[in-house]
Amino acid sequence: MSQDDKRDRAKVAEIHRKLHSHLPPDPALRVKALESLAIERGFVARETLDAWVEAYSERIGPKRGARVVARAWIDPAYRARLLQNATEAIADFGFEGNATGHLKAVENSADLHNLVVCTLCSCYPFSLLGMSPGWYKSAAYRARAVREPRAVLAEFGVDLSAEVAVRVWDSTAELRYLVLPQRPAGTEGWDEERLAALVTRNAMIGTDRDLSAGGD
Amino acid sequence: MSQDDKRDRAKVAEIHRKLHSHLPPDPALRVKALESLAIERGFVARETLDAWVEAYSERIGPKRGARVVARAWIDPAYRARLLQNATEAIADFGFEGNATGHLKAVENSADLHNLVVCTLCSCYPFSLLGMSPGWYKSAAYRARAVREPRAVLAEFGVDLSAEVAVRVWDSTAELRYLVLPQRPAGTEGWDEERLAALVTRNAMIGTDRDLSAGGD
Amino acid sequence: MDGMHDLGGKEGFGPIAVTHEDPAFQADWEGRMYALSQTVGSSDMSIDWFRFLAELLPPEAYLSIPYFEKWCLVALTGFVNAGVFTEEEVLAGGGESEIAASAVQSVEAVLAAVKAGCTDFSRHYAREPAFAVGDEIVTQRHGVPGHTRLPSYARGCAGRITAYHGAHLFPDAVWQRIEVALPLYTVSFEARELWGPEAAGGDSVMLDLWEPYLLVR
Amino acid sequence: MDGMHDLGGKEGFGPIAVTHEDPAFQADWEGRMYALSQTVGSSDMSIDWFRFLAELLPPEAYLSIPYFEKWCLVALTGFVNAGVFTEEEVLAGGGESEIAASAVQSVEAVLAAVKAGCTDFSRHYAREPAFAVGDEIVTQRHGVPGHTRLPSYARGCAGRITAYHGAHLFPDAVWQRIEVALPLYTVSFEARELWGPEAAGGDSVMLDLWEPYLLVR
Repeated sequence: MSQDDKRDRAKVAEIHRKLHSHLPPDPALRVKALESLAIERGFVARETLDAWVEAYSERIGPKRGARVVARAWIDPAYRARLLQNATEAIADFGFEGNATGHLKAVENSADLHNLVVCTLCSCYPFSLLGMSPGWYKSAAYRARAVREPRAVLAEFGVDLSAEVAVRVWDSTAELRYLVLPQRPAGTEGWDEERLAALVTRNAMIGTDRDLSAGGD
Repeated sequence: MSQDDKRDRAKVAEIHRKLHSHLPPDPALRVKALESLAIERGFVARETLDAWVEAYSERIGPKRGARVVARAWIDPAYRARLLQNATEAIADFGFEGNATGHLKAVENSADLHNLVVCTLCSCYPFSLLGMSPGWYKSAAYRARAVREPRAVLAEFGVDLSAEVAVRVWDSTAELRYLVLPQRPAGTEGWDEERLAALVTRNAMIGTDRDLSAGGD
Repeated sequence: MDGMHDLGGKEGFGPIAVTHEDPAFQADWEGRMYALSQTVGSSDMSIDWFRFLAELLPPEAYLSIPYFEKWCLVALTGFVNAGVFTEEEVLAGGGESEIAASAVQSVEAVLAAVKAGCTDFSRHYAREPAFAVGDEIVTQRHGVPGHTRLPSYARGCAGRITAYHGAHLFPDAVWQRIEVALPLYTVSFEARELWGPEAAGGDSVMLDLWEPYLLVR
Repeated sequence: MDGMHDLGGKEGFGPIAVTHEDPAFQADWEGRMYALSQTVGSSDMSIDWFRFLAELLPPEAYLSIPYFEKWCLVALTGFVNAGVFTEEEVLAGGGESEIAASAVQSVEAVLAAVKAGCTDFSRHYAREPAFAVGDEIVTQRHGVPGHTRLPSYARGCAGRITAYHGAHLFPDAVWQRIEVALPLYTVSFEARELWGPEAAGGDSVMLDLWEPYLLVR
């Protein structure tokens, strides 16, 4: 390991301990300190931060992924392209971006269920699905999804029979995963927009499975 | 694993979570709740608790272990018995008891240093050494002693040369370990009491090594 | 169980808060708790169930609360689980009225009780142990769901048996109230076998391991 | 590094706080922090150094503080370590005076920046990869002291290569500012190989692993 002092583990750990024990415990105040310093130094304008918050609150989110899934359901050629190179396929919509430079789509079937986690941090395809949910970032999900995926799925209301195999994708490199759920029955002839409304965020992570056409 | 409901992991974890989140955070108040309930039910008298605190504060402690070590330094037959069966040997002093039913003495030499830890809880030979120090029970000691014993020893001021091998005893079963340190130079002819005064608690755990006859 | 208690070899912890001499207890409540642990038990409790109860604490609590506070939660949860106290009684913090007075122990009586607490965990074993001193073994690769005493850092590792201690009560069974005794050995592991080439050659870790944790190498 | 971040397979965590729809940010400060992370960097920072900084948080903090608070501490410590801010400046909480105004991005400009953030981590690789799809491999048994991306639960385990992705930047080197790209594979592990007989037969875990993590089986 490098002995470069700028990459000294012990020194970094000591700064962490000092800041964590001396900063006010409220995370809002901690972030405020960072924001104040960054603005003071001219690293960023406050309005730019506002714009980023607005972009991820209003414009980028799971509705993007849902449109991709709906198109794959409707258009076999698009589905094939998505499964072949998802980064290129989502560029049709302009959805490529942060953390989707190496996107893979993995398809559920009657006897296979896919589930996505990142056990080492909380990697997530931001530009396609928006901000990740709290549970995705929780220690409980990260710890349990790889070891007892069926128990985790049951907590999400997904009860899998023993005939359905579970494939857990622990996305710890720079590849990111989009689960392509099965198209629900009773949606023959629906258009992309109507289908997209059925696709839940959790289905694209794999913690939801049987999407419903509704009306029951 | 047993399905016995009194041994249900999930149920126990839930009680833990409920009590931990609803009890007052101050540990003194938590212990007070237990003490009050125990006394109310007649499980124990308050004066008995006082007597236990007094026994471990005034009568049982590392001075016991120090006497054992001093005798082993003086009396080769005792040293042999201690290394053969330490539980029997400490019974000469009446020091056998809690957590010393299977005591082993392990001896340092010029080229070997012994260090004791319990990585899974914090097992310790109570009746011989008294209450364990805070650091012995810390996550840092438990995590690091087995992996980087030399770095841990250095923090205790013990700098070992590469010629001295370190043997770490991770006492996770019911065997407990007493480190028998080397007798310091310059103590020829000293009696047991005078030698015992040189033996530190940490030397009997292995976080101290070179005992000193003092005077320098 | 691969719980937070299994700390051996985990990295990222800071320096050790070194002390050389300490009072027996850092605070009054610590002394009270230790005294309670030695005097107030239920027939339901074994050392292994006590330890497993500690392992089942919420991981973030296990890592952040003081040692004797863990003992307190273990005792309270153990009593609630055994039906001795209710959750409501515990959360109410106990009543004011001292009802039953039990016999008072003197300090001398306590010293005698400490001595009498010299417990023998060995049991007669009718069969032959599977291994002998000097045997080369390898440890089991996988954990087990319940209480067990093979630390995860020593799983799937090659070692050598250096001592045999007869049969001792087997924690993996005892926590479930099954009294089984199995051969217990001391096993020596080279530090580099456990930690890789960063460890110092010649250093070793010794573990006391029960027969089911070991396989022929 | 065998740090607290390496959570896969650890037991004792409670039920998952299931949600189905959520606002992008649970609190204003989360949004501010995410926005800062995307706009305020130092030349010193890489994704791997960022992750390693998070891994170096005190373990009890890693386990107990919210996700974006970790990002905040990582940013602050990273800047202090790089000499951009001093500890004193950080602890003083920043001044009041807004000195330098930088250019303001509109929401449309942000959307363009998000798109431009589509980073390619692959690099040309002049050599042949050591493994091919279908190869049976076994992972390294030991961890390494620095930042690395082989989770501990998958160490010393047998798997099969299911995909090859060309050479990707190697995190074990990049955190040290050494830009090396090495072959990256997807490896399939049977759940029972990772967890033992308690796991469901037929289930599997897929991991994207760099060549140095793998050995011929």
